[in-house]
Amino acid sequence: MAEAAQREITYVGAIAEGARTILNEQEGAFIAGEDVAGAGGVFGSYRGLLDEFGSDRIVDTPISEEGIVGLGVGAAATGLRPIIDIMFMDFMGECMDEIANQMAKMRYMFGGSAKLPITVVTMSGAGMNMAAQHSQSLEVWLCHLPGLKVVTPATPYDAKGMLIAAARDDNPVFVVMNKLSLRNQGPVPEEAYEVPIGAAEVVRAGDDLTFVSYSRMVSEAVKAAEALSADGIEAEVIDLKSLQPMDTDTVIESVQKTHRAVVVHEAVRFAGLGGEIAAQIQELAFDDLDAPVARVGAPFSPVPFSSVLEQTYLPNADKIAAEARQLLGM
Amino acid sequence: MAEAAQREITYVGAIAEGARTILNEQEGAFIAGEDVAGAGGVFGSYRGLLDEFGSDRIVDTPISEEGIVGLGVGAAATGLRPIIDIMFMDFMGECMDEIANQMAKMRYMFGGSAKLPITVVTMSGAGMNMAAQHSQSLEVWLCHLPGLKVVTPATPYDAKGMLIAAARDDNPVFVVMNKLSLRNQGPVPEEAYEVPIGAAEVVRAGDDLTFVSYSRMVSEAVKAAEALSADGIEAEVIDLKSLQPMDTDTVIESVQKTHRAVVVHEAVRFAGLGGEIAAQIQELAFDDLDAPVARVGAPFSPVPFSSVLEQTYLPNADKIAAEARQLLGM
Amino acid sequence: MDQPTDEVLLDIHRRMVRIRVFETEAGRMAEAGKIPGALHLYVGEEAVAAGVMAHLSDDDWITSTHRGHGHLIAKGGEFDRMFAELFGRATGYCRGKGGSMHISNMDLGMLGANGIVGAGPPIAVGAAFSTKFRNTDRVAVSFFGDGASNEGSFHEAANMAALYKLPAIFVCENNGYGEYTPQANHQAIVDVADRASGYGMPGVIVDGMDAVAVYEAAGAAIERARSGDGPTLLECKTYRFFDHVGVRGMGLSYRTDEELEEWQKRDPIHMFEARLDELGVLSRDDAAKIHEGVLEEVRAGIEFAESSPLPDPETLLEDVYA
Amino acid sequence: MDQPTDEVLLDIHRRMVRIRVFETEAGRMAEAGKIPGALHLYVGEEAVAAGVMAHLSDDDWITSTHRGHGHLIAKGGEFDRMFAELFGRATGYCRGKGGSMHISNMDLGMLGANGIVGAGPPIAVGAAFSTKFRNTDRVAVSFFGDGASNEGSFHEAANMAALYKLPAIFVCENNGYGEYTPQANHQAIVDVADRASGYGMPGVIVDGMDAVAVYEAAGAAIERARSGDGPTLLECKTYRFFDHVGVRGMGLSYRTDEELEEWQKRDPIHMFEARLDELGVLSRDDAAKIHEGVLEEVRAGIEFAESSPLPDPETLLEDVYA
Ligand SMILES: Cc1ncc(C[n+]2csc(CCOP(=O)(O)OP(=O)(O)O)c2C)c(N)n1
Ligand SMILES: Cc1ncc(C[n+]2csc(CCOP(=O)(O)OP(=O)(O)O)c2C)c(N)n1
Ligand SMILES: [Mg+2]
Ligand SMILES: [Mg+2]
Repeated sequence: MAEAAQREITYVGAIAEGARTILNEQEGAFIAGEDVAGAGGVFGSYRGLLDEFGSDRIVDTPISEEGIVGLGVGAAATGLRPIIDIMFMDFMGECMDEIANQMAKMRYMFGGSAKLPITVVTMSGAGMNMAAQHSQSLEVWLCHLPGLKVVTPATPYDAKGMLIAAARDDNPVFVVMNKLSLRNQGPVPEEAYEVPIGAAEVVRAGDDLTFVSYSRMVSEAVKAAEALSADGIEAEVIDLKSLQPMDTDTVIESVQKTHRAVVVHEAVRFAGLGGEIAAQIQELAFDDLDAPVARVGAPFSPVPFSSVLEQTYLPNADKIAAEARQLLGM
Repeated sequence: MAEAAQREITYVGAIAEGARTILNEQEGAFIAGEDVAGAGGVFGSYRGLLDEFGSDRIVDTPISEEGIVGLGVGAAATGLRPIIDIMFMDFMGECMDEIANQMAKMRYMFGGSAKLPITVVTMSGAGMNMAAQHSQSLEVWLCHLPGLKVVTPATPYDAKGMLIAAARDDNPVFVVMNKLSLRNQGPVPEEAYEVPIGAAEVVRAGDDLTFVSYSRMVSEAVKAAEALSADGIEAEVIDLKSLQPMDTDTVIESVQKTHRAVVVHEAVRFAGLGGEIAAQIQELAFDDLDAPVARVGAPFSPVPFSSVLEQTYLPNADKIAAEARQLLGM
Repeated sequence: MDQPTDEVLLDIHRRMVRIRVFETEAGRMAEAGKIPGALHLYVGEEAVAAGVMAHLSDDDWITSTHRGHGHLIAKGGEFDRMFAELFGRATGYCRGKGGSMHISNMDLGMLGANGIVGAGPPIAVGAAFSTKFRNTDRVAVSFFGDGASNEGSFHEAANMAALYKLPAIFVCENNGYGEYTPQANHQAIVDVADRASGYGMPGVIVDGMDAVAVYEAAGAAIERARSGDGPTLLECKTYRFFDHVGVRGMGLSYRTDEELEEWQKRDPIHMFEARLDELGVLSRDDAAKIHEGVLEEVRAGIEFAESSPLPDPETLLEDVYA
Repeated sequence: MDQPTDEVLLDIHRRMVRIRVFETEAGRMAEAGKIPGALHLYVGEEAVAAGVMAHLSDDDWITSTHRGHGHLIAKGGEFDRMFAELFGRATGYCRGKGGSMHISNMDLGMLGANGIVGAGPPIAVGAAFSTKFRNTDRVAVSFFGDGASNEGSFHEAANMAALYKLPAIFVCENNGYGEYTPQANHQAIVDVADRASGYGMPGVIVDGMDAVAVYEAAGAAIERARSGDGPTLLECKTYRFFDHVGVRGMGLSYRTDEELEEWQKRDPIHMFEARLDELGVLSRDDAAKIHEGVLEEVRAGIEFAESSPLPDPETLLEDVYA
């Protein structure tokens, strides 16, 4: 694997590879969504798959998000393994009923008799001047819904490995990709592998404070850590990877060592998942904390269009480092 | 007012009175929703209003939640003051796009040129054997959306006063009522009054710890406080009333006095608003805290049907008191 | 489509009676405070479920509505486990977690009652996609109301089913009301079937009080679906004899007693029994015996439910994930 | 409906040319990297916006789509503030917060481009409700695509408009594609207008490349709405000459160059100018002068935008609440 891992591909290419792996492996697997077939996905996530697997398995749909998710729910409950593409996470507004009231709850409402091996792939995040309706990070809506799992790959490696893990899981799993990461390159093995759902990873070791993050903000946290390193501060950076279930143990272990934590996400700070993470940290490591758990997230406004505003809006390495400095009393 | 305040009416009656007040006061106000007119609302919230105001202003709609909310958005943007009824909060799944991407964002996306004086009335909460799709408390979805305000009346007095405040507000305001509170009686003045949006209230004073709650759980927290009082523990109970904007000052002031806090809501604990509240408390009052901020909320499952399960699921005074005792090392 | 055989007629009759007696007794139990929550009864609409389900096997799928007991019974649901579910017992089809609004049985191909109006059609499209994907000749039938036909989810599902030529049948149970709102106050059309052409599928209107008419029209639609010719919208004009929730039939303020009485004259079971008697397929006496036999079964079901254990609180967190 | 007067013809022409030139230059600016984000251009479909908007005043409302510049221009939008918005400047209609997908002007009765496919129709229904509530004779027109006609929101809006007899007009701009998916792959019908009868409203099909045809059909629908007879679904068959996003017209993989060329032969502006020339209303030369004049205006608009200040970062949190 060492050698294969040398190969670098893009995040978007990794999605396609993960999807291909699953389609080869599971005969009940199919992909459905708007423009996933003929166009290969508007981001290119499924390029080439139509030719390879045919239109029975790579299915263009009408612009009918509720219908698409419902199709996934019905197909999964009756034995298939759908991969449903919801182009932009923002469009969940059109299908939250099928997500929240059907997909997430069917198994429970039926007393365990239904199984819903459904994977939903969607794109989150701002930074591309797509404005308020194409830039959101709404993962907290999903994380609050018992019955769903939610993962947020930050790297090409994870994009492939988590998509595979999600599609092999017998539960509904949302794989929330990040659109600004699409062209990022990274090492991705050619073979099939899983990045386990529910396991966080320490992506940078440090003793002075802990950044807890996920999705694209992991790389900003790493950048912030590097900036702080110049000042002699070593931040540990944790990529949660999986938001539901969440690997709290890895976070607590780190905080017990560093005694300080900054939770970082791109989503709006207020009522974002950062609240849950911060609350858990202080619940479980109260006596270890030398300072309150800090949070970095987007301010309380919709995502603006103009670059100058959007960049002001977006969390980034500078803001993370500034928050860390403040926490350290620097 | 002292005398008027003696009059007791039900929570559901208070909703109707608030609505009547607004309809009399604002000529652009109307109520639209499923069965709000002929039936007076399935909970009776609008009983009598059709006769009083006619079918131009009390409007039965088809079962089309997205259409209904869209109607409200369009009517508000063009100068009316709609009161939109979404029968059960769970049905927001059907209209989250018009809520999240239109109502919440239109003003911002338009650079401030649109004004959206729209009020949405909806019912939350479990306890009536309505099972997984008619019992949810999904307020965190709304609180995470810049552009919306969210209030949660716990008493008949607040139901009327907050509905009036919401309908007079020039922004979209969600008035999240609680269905198990509908028959509760309480003092309600006959005249028009506002319960201000954004102000919490200390509903019980105490020095030993603070319960921060909202909606129906306020009364459970008060019951828990009374039980603790027997053991010599005096809990302060705060009714947040308004979740967005949130009156953090009142909370922090209390915690600075009591040094301990338990956040209580009926919503699923994980990724619920309690995380935000707990995170804020420790951010702003870290040095005042003698113990971690605790949280009581529903466990991570859909709401079950059977009473024995539903009662196990629901937070209540006993569970709140138990959490408090644990926090106090009792 | 041939005329139904005697066997089929008796089968349809039995399904209708099973629904009628179950629902009537369930209503009683609710009024006695033994069934908590919201109970939406199917009395008056039996011909629809029975006429459609007579064509289906356990391998065909259906999605249902908040008014779902009738569909489950017609699909083969057993009284004991159904009552147990309504009573919130551990032995219920959903282990007491679903109740009336989510009653379901996957083994019978019944993808659940549904508390969300309009949520079923997209799921049925998924089930139909599934059977087509696997090249079986199974179909998926989605039941939904006149009120539900105004939900966008119905529209999206109908369009997708027609587009993919899926073996789906959309059965609109038009009982003239969505809760307390008459059809004229929720849509400007009289026939929901008029929506079919907008999706590119046939729309068929049938007397939903006439079980044979339903049987024949459903048979044609199902046949069409099985042979790969795509979906049909089948509108059954029917009426509910009870209230939207619970039992009370007369004296409701949103409809007149006269209206109810008119429809009751066309009680689907009475009409069907008169016909069976006339045809010499089933005498009045034998019909009465069937009712009695079913009533006994229903009572046994209630007894089973009442003597069944409540769910163990420990099971609360089970079944959230596979 | 009378034939349009010469004045009206010239007005329609002007609106079309304004759209064409604005969009062409906006496309250039995007290719030059001066307009960030997603730009959905309206070139090819000008006759629809122009033919409809010629009937409307600032007091009538419209809702638009992601492909919204044409609607705003036809409704009276000014180039300078429009370009400023596309460039993300503080002087833009939305202060740089909305961009192409949310461009709007309340004073002109333009309730915004919309990044969410299908979100507009329910909002237009609300605007129509509003004008009816106040007893004005104003109307609300909702533009949406063939792709959008499959969203449930369209269905719900259409049903409500017909139910309440609202002064709403649903204008389907059927350009044969939703993004890269041809109509045949997203619905089983050929004419979106076939959906109208399912709501109880007239469905009218018109050649969306023929501005006069659009003008006349829209006039009838608007007249009907203004006189209280309720909504109409007006389907305009049209084509976009550029790509779904951005400019590139030829060499796209999801459609053939031949198809584009066929449609380009029916360029709505060319056809219209030929007709105006024939009618003696506007000579080729005068038409060319109009193009030149508009181009100058467009250039001035771009200059205005380029020399306008970027938004002050401090304005980020403004406009969230009133
Ligand atoms: C999305 C949604 N909206 C509203 C409701 C409340 N509700 C329950 S049943 C019902 C009426 C349904 O009418 P119809 O579809 O005609 O079915 P019927 O009850 O007549 O069988 C309504 C509005 C719901 N359960 N779900
Ligand atoms: C709810 C939603 N789903 C999907 C998209 C992505 N999207 C943007 S434009 C478009 C195609 C729209 O097609 P149509 O309605 O025919 O309009 P056209 O682009 O042809 O003018 C799609 C799918 C979106 N913006 N919103
Ligand atoms: Mg009905
Ligand atoms: Mg199109």
